Amino acid sequence: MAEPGIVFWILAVVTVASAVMVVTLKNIFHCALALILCLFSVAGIYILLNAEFLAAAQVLIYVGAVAILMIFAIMLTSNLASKAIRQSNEQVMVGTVVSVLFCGGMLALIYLTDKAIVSEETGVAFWRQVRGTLPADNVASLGGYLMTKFMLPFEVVSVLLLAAMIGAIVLARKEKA
Amino acid sequence: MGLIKKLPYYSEKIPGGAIVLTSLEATLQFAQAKSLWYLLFGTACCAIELMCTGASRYDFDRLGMIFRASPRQSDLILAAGTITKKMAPRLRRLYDQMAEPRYVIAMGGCTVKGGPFYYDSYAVEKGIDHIVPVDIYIPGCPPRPESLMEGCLHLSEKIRRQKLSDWQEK
Amino acid sequence: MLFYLSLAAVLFAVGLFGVLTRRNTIGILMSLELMFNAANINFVAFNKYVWADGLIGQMFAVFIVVVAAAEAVVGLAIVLLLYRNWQGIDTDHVSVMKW
Amino acid sequence: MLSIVKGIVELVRGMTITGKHLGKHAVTLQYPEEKWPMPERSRGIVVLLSDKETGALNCTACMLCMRACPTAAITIDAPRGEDKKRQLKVFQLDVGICCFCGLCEEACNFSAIKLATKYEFSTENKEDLVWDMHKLQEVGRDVPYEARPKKKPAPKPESQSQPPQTVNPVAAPESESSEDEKKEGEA
Amino acid sequence: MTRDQLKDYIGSKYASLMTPLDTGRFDPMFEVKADRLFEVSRALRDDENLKLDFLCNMHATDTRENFEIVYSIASITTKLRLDFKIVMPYQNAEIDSVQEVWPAANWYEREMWELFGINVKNHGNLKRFLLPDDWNQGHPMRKDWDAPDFVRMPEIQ
Amino acid sequence: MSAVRTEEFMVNMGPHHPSTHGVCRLLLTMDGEKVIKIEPYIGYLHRSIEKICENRTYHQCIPILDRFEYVTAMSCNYVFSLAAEKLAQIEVPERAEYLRVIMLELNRIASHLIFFGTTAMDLGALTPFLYALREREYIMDLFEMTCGQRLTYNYIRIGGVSRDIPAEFVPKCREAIKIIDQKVDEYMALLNGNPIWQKRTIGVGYLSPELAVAYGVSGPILRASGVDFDIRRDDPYSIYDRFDFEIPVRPNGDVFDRYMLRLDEIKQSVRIISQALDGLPEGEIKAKVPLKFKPPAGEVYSRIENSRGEMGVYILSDGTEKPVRVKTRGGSYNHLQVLPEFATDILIADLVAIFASFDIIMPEVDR
Amino acid sequence: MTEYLAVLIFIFAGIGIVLFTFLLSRLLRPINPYHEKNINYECAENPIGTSWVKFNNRFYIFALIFVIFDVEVVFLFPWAVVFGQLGLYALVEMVIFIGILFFGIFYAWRKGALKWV
Amino acid sequence: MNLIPIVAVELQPIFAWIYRWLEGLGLQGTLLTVVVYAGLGVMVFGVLAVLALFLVWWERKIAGHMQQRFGPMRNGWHGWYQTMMDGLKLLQKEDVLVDTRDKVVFFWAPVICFVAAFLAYVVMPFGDGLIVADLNVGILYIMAVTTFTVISLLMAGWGSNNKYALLGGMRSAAQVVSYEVPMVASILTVILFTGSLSMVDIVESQSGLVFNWFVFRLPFGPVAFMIYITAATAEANRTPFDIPEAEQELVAGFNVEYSGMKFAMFFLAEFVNMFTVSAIAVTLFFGGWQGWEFIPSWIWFLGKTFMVVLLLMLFRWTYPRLRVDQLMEFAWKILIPIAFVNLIVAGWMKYAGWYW
Ligand code: SF4
Ligand code: SF4
Ligand code: SF4
Repeated sequence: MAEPGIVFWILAVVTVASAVMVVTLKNIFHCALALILCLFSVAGIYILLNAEFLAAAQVLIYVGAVAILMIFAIMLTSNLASKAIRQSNEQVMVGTVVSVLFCGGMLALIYLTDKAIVSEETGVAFWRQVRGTLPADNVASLGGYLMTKFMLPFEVVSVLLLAAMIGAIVLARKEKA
Repeated sequence: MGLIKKLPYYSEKIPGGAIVLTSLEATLQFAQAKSLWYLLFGTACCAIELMCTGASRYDFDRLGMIFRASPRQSDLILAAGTITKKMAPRLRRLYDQMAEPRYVIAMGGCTVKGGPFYYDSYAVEKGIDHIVPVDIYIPGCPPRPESLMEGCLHLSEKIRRQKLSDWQEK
Repeated sequence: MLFYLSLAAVLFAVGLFGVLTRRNTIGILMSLELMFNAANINFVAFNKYVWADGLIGQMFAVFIVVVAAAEAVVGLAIVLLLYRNWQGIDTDHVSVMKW
Repeated sequence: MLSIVKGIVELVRGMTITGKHLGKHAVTLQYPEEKWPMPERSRGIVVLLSDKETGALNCTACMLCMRACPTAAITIDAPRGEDKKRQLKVFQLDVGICCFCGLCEEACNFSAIKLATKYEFSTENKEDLVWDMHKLQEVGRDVPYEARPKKKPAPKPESQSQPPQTVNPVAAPESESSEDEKKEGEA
Repeated sequence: MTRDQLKDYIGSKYASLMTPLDTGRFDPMFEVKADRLFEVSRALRDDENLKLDFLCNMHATDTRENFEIVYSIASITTKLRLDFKIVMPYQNAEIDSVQEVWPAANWYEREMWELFGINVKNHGNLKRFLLPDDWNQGHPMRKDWDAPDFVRMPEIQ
Repeated sequence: MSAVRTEEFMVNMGPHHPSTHGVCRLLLTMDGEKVIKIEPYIGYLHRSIEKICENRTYHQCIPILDRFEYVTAMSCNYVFSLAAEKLAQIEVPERAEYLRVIMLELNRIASHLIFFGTTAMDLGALTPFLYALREREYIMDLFEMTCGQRLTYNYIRIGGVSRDIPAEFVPKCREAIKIIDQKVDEYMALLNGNPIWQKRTIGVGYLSPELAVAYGVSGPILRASGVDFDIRRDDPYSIYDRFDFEIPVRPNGDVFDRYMLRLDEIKQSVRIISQALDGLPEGEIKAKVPLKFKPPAGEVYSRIENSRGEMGVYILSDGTEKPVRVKTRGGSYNHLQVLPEFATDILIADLVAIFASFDIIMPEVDR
Repeated sequence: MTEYLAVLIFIFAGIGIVLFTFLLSRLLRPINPYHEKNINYECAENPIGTSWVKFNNRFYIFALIFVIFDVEVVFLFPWAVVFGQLGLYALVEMVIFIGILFFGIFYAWRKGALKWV
Repeated sequence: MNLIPIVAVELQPIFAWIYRWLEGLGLQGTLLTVVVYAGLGVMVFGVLAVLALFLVWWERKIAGHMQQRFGPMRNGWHGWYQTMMDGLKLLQKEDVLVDTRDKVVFFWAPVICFVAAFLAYVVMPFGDGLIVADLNVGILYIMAVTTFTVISLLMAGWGSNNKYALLGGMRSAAQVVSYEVPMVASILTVILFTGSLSMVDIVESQSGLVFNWFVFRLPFGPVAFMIYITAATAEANRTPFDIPEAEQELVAGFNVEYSGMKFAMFFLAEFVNMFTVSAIAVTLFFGGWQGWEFIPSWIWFLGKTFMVVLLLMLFRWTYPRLRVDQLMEFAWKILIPIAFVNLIVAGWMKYAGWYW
């Protein structure tokens, strides 16, 4: 497996940097924009991972829909203009510790696993063996999956979406005042 | 950083710089002169003539003039109509808010000198040159659409005549 | 592959940090989205580098995106509800959500 | 459904109307090259008329126009000379104040002031819009005019409440020679 | 009702409230006492035969001796029209608001207050609106008003 | 969602705003897209015309009053002349009356055309605006031919009109009104059936007749609310009683009715003009009015039906050359007053439509 | 994958070009800011308050529904692509899918959520 | 990797030469790709700039003639360089920066707006082989990247700290959330028949005579096209859906505070977007660059696109503007149901084989 190219590094840096911005910036509108950037570069990463359709869907759904919705919601927040507003709560320390620990743990886990679990036959890590080849046409094969193997989840998703929609409408509906 | 301000200085140092400078100057001013987007600022009777000038028979667009509603994007205030003392600060504000280079045409007697309201009026500003620097005065009450167009062409010429530093300082 | 996984881990951690520290409900939701994305990266990376025989991983990712979107919809509807009841959407208002 | 179809039909109809105009020729005249003909009554700029032969001003400094002007745009200074006749010294018109109402033209009994069919007088200086006698004369040099008919419309006779004035207009057309101006030294 | 009939009608019915004037040139003109204004307005509007429900115009005049406030009213249904005026002293001029009768009076009264300095009782919204916000030169429509930058038309001898 | 009340914010609409037709300032209190309060601020065009008129002779007042309502300057000329004639009891010659009616109606058409154009433009349709102005030019030509100016005519004078019409006026006028009559049909075809136009106008901005009368709303707006009142018929002036024309009345009082009513009025005006052209007598065009016109002491309020409702002038004369007081009354003054009544959770786009349908013109308000 | 490189490069190229024009204009334009110029434009009046207020967004509910539909649309793409190969089966499946979601929209309609309030 | 096929047949020799020249410079591999794409990017920008300038001019001419006037006349023949002058002038206009703006957001909004418009041209098939990169998710990609436009408008509205701008930005977002769904639904009817998202595939499946264009070939093709063009008008913010910059309501909407070059970018992006949606319409419904062979394919493409643009212009200069709530209701209550019914019907027809 080739080393990830420069493109990966660009995307990774952008992703992480914007993610950090999402969680730290004071102005929540900026956070939303950073989130958009982050999700966009994640979409780039998907492309590197041969998931073009997923990338496009990611941009379409997140940037085109969820982010707009978030911005709409942000408009409801108070005092956006004032810089002094505290956007984080008292748990900054706890949060930092927890997430740093978590991050370290995960990274350690990944690298340790890489070292530890070595397949007998090839002598490389288990997950360094690629089984099969990715289908050439990303979209079509996803469609195939959806219509056959994943038919049930597919229909369930529609019910889920319906539930979400109805739930949202019920929640957001005009109150009987 | 406003390189253009220093251009005359630099151009002296380079051989042939003067030619480059003049042709650059000419091009830029030509562009300015040919594309005057005016701010829709009509207050009174003259505004109706302004509308007529924009309309089919006279057609401002022919001269490359289109109206913008926002002062940020316009180059020219066509002050059409009476400017009262109450309106004067607003005119000034609009002028201030325009991006430079910016020009002002005073259309009609009212903006030139108060027009028919020069005497006996307690409310009319007697000439908008007290408020904003005016480039062209067009007499008339209201000026005919042709006069207005003539004024605009006059302004075009004036722009083309000026030196770089003129509009940089303005 | 490792890089992708590490990236996902970092992203997840950042999201976790956000969830823990954000005062604003929308901020929490945004951080959640980050975490979802981290998970997605994992799925897709595994799909490519470990089990490339088919697109099961990507399929999962697609479903996760969908669920995340549904979550965002409901979450933001709740935000609206919160707003209506408290005229603000900071978690401070929502004492029940404090732990 | 029907309403949608109807709506679409209406939308298309609107578009055909505007679309049809695309083919029509423009009503525009291209100003600096072509000009709309001005009706001869058109009230453009105010000018002073001068005699066609001698080139002298027709004005007799009777100040009627000044009195009639609703905006006091006209300033006339015509001190009486030693022979009790008014000598036109200053005839100044503030174009920035004038409202182009035409009252001065109507008031003048001597075909001396007129609103000509000229309109291109934009300037860069406000001061240029205060026109003195010479400028007014210059601009009015080629303005065609008819000398006042001997019988004038009704309101004139009352104008100065002075009987001799009704006689004057008769004299006006004859005031071709510059000296004749002196005759009109009234009021 | 013709104009003369209207004059007679009002003369007979509201003789105590309104005195006919002969300065009015066309439509009947009456004078009303300032303290009866509200009463008169209401009566004129509610009178079955008059129904003067439309306030055409209302303004103050400075005649140098006193203020005259003229109400021009008309009726949509009976098509009648008449004017009445109130004469009041120059100092401390004050009238009732007739907004309750004719809501249209609102701005007319405001204008009167602003340009003439006539106080309007019960108006509720006497705010500057025609003159510049920072105007401090008094009431310009008064005849004796003057200001430094006020240029009078030159008198021509 | 209406339970969600968010922060209200104030937006200045005007004095420099494309749809306030000049210099009206509306201070809007908005909640999201909705307007919940409208406060008109006026005076940006207050030119003290009344004060100026007090220092002018009667004849000189007319050019000044041209600027009182420049879109229908003929009406201003006329209403003042009418008042002065009433004061001095001057008989106006027959021909002059006919010419006046022709001019007034032409001017009414011109004004309604501007209304049509600006309304269409405010609702987003740009081309009708230019079409309307194109047709208006025919009328401007007629005016310029007759009195020399396109906008500030100074044509109708005390006792008559200033000049007789030129010879080619009558045929040209006939041609113009014919064209306009056709074009009005075209406008209707262009907009009336258009579903977008209907959506934007029908049912928007209902003004009840009671409210309208109470606020002194007059003219087309009043008639669009179903009140059948027109000064031309109900308080006749000039020679309107000689012509056969209808007063269009519409019942719904919404933007669409106000718009349609004006188009109908154009058609009626065309009728009046063609009758007037047919009956145009020969004769004098001006009664004998001295240059030093001194009406006897007295006072008069004259009113006419302008394209924007009742236009009135009150003159108080003390017998001298100059009036003691000239008070002008324009329809828009009252129309603008009634505007805050509309702030019942309308959208800003509706506000623009309502404002446009009122055809408010600021000099009439500010003077 | 290299085609996708084009996207990345276009992003940078686009940003680069825009920044370049900004730079060019910066060289050519006058710079003269002062306080009055930098006041927000609000029809020549002083703006009243900031515009960063709690903005009552009546589009909110539309946006909520839109997210759902956007997701649905994303599912429709693969479906449309493979439709030719799968035939009726896929059609029925999709009709059910769309039908279920349309139930949602009709619900919203009925509840008046699609009405502007 | 082979970059040569990406260029037009007509221009192939030139490109091959440049390619070889670059190779001769010692560029290879990824670097070569980068350089080539960057070059293409600049080229596309040039084309777009010219197109936008032309479109602005054309719009002004069309509007003018529609209103029985001329439009620009005085700069060159029928004012052909008028818009260039406008551009040059905007270049030297001062950039007014409002004090209370949100600095970052204010600056990046025009950039993103333009880049979003620009990105769509990665997959735009200008002609036979005249495409930068034929992505396999082609049309979906366009849908995805153009969503950034609305983000940028929101940013502009927010960043200006101006109420009109904010309202404008909000409105544009609202518009997009409503019109994206019907737009995609109508696009899907085409996808059903091509079985591919790639733009080139879509065009190529319409080869042949005029009747192979999807607008005729599809069952209810005109309906799909009508839905598309309605939604596209909304996406491109043109009348009757131009509420984000509704002049008479919001002065200039989201770009009210922008001046100089930043405004120019919005302006440019607006026209580029208009061209984009028209080009997509042509690609999807009118056979893209297909046409008789003796005319170069890109001329076909441009010609057809200009026809669609003309349609949009006719819309703009004829219709009044919808109110914002009506706009939403129209989308949700009329357009979306019709679009989906159309889609299902199209699916049925495809299955039943009722098409040619
Ligand atoms: S100059 Fe004359 S026409 Fe123009 S605004 Fe003043 S008064 Fe009206
Ligand atoms: S009225 Fe005629 S003659 Fe008398 S001063 Fe005036 S211009 Fe001269
Ligand atoms: S045209 Fe009228 S305003 Fe002008 S100078 Fe003559 S009388 Fe005076």
